[in-house]
Amino acid sequence: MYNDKVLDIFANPKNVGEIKDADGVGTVGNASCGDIMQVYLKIDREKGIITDAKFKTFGCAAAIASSSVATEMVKGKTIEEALKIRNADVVETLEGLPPQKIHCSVLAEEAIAEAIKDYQKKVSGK
Amino acid sequence: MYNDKVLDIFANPKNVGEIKDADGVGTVGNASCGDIMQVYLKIDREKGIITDAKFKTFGCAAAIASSSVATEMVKGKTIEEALKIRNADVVETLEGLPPQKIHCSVLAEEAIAEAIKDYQKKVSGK
Amino acid sequence: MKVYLDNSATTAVDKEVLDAMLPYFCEIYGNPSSLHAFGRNAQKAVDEARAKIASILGAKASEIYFTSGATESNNWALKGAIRASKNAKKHMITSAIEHPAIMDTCHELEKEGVEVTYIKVNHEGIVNPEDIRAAIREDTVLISIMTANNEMGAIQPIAEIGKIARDEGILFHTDAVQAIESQPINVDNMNIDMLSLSAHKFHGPKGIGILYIRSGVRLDKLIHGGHQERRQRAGTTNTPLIVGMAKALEICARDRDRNNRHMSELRDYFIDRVLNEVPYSYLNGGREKRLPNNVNMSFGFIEGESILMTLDLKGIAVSSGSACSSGSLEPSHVILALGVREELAHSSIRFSLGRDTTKEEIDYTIETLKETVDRLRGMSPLFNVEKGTGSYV
Amino acid sequence: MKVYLDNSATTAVDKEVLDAMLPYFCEIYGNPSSLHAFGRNAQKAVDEARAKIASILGAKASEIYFTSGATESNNWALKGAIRASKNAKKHMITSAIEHPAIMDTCHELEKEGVEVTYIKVNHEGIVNPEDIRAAIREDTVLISIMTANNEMGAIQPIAEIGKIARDEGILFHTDAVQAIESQPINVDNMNIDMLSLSAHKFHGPKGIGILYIRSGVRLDKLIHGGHQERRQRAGTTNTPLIVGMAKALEICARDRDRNNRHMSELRDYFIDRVLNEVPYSYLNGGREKRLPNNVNMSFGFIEGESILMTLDLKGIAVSSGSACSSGSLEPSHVILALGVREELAHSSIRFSLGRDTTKEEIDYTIETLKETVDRLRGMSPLFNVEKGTGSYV
Ligand SMILES: Cc1ncc(COP(=O)(O)O)c(C=O)c1O
Ligand SMILES: Cc1ncc(COP(=O)(O)O)c(C=O)c1O
Repeated sequence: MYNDKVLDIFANPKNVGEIKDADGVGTVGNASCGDIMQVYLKIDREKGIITDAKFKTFGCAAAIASSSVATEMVKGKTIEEALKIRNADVVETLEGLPPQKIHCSVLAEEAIAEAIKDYQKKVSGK
Repeated sequence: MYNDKVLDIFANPKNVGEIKDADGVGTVGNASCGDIMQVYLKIDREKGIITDAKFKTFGCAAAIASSSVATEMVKGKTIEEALKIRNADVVETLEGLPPQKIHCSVLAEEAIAEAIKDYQKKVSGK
Repeated sequence: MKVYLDNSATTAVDKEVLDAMLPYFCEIYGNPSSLHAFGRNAQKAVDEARAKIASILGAKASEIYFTSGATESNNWALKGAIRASKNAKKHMITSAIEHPAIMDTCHELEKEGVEVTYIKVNHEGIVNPEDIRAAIREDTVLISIMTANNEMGAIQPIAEIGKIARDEGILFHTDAVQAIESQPINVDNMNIDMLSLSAHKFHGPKGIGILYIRSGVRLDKLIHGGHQERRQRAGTTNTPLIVGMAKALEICARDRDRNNRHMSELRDYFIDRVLNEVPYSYLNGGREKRLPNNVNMSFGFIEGESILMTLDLKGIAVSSGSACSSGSLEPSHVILALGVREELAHSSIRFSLGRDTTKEEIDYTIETLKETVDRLRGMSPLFNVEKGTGSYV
Repeated sequence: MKVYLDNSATTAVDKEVLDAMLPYFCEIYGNPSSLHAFGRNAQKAVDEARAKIASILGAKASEIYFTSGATESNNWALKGAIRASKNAKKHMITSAIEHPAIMDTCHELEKEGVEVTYIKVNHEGIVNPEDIRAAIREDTVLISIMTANNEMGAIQPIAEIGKIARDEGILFHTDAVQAIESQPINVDNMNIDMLSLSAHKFHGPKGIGILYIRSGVRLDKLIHGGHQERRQRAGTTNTPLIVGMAKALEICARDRDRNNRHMSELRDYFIDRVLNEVPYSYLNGGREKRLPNNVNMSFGFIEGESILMTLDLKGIAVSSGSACSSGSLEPSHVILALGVREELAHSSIRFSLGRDTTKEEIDYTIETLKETVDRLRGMSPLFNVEKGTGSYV
């Protein structure tokens, strides 16, 4: 079902963990559906650049691989650039996902967006 | 489908042929149904005993084997005894026939009966 | 001498095919639906097999569905297409010479209220495409015509029929079981929407077949359950047999031309000699548009099964269109459909050659056949041995 | 190390079984329906296989029908019995934990207007026969309850259910696919009217199964065509696979006691160690009335498919009841039916042992499982590694 790239990233995911003093945290999904994705972002407020990203994920191999890819993608990007990342980009980096797993890449897109929203809320003083 | 006994008798049938001056001839079945059985009997009029029997058959292996067995059975029998031969006796001697082939043994019983009827008609003057 | 001339009934598995299958019984035995490596390795073999089969038929891999054989494929195609149709009244068209897997399925559909038109064939066993065009009605859902007949080898004008079906927007299914070994098939060029195959008819294993379903065609399922075969046919995926079938099809496509030349030469030699040397012998079906491996002849005044059984005593395996062989009352509906009279239909024998059949085997068969015919005519009440003539009373 | 703990998905073909099949691919390849010696030799093998299978199940040979596998058998049993019934309204009873081959077929029958009652199970996964008795109605045609469950191995009180069905004059079918390897079955003693098996679940080949049909029980056909299987199931008879299935069943019956002792010992050792050594681990299903080869456990705060895939990285093959493994949205209906909460159903893993599984393999699996659980909890937003505790928010 999974291609070798997905299996490989699942076996060696990057950016696993939390950022204690994260500037933005986004959590999507829920346990009863079998997927929770939590993304932590460290953002340079001056430049609006994402300097670090980590994740914690409860979910399948595709969810974990998508989390790894998405957090890897956003690093070094501006917020605007990061918001332009689509799930299709995640799928492309993974060299494809089985149809029923596409939703995992969507979760990754959403988790990033949620984390940025969280950051923006904080910045705008809430 | 056929047991070895049937195959063996089909391979080496007894009493194949005609009796030119037969005392009784019986023909049953028809070509469009795939079976014709013709039985020739030679009968000792004094003793009412069947002294010879032959057959010609257009039909399947079961029809030919049944013809062989039935003609063999009637030899040396009185007419009364011959009329008591049932298709089940033929099947028994053949050590069984497939269900859809039972009708071949019935044809043999009928051919014998027809040949005897033919004889009796002749004897009764007609 | 053992001579197997019943290749239309089934064929021996090719050694190469067996070798291809072997690793998948005891080594790469995982369930292809499983996510782990044991499963993935099996799935890979299945994917490759599917792709190979698809490319040989000019189809997409996603259009190939594995079944337990052509009987199931035919059932699925017909019942699936008819039951999926939303028509209030449903009509389908088939031929008078289809295999029981089509015929019996049609009879079942008739019980469910479907109307079925059975197109007649000419004396060579060929369907006229214009007859099909003429039979099309408002409510016609499906046309199913076999690519070539299993009893007398008549090759049907499938491409023309496919064209008519496409023009009229009607689904077209073909049972290509007997054709595939010798006839190249391209589902696109021939406008085929569904196509049935059984591996054991082309030196693959028994118990595996395919139904090709053109993408976009919706069929009701025949077998419900798990999510195999894109959720259309449930049941654990049969890795070894699928691999074997793909290998068999590959070999058959690869060697087709050579095998066809070889078999048609033997076939023609066989027919010519028998017609010449055996009195009251008749070829059933035409000589043109005939499968290269099919010889079907009737022998007057003797019955087919007893010919078959006598040849069998000499090691020769053939089949017969006699009622006596099938356990039914009527002789072969296919031979009758040619206009052959019942008596001669009862006397028909099919010799189906294989790619490994030799001239020596054919010569032995002809000699044995002549003895056999003589032996049985000697027993027949319809034949006068002295005069050498016969008559049906 | 390679450890195959997915024997409930499929098993490796036994070497003895493969050897038994081999002659029937390339040598004794005739079609068993053919009258000639090539056919008769094949038919003889099929007859012997049928008789052997029948005697192991306490059935008559004429009650054994060969199919392409249990999925087809289940479809045939349910659709065949329901469609053959003359009742104006039709009702059937099954359990909430059946295999998709039953479940999906029931859903199809519901579309056709049949009412289906799905009997719940207790937290150990067992159907209460009294619940079945209570569900019986005037128009109940059929009861179908699996002999043992494929996911968590619960063994059902089949003999009691059979008795109830017999007393009420209702047909009783059981899917014995998972049970047959370890549970001796006698169709008479257990009042079974129909029973489904798939050979590949007991070290036989894929693509062959049986439906036992008690003589006198009338089913509509599922697959129409030729006259094979006493005219009830069309399609060329699959000699090699039938021979293989009979051999596999013979071996399984012969070695059953020894294998059961071996597997249940390993199973208990496995469960005990994991419950002790892995925090937040839970056994799904009861410990009594459990197949000797089944271990099904949930591991809190991590998802099943990722456990499966991590074990796979270490060469261990298992399956999971997570939605993520099946491509559906809901986790296993079987694990949910035990009353397990959805989060934990998503975390369930089935380890299905085989008769050749070793203690060494189990030890390796336990150690690897512990690492795996730690790794995934380290990634889980629901688990606090420092504290070693988790919670579902
Ligand atoms: C033309 C044709 N269609 C269908 C079938 C059925 O194939 P199977 O018995 O492999 O299902 C056969 C062979 O028996 C056949 O010759
Ligand atoms: C309980 C049960 N029933 C039916 C089946 C279906 O068997 P098959 O896929 O061989 O048709 C399976 C296995 O998948 C099973 O575990």
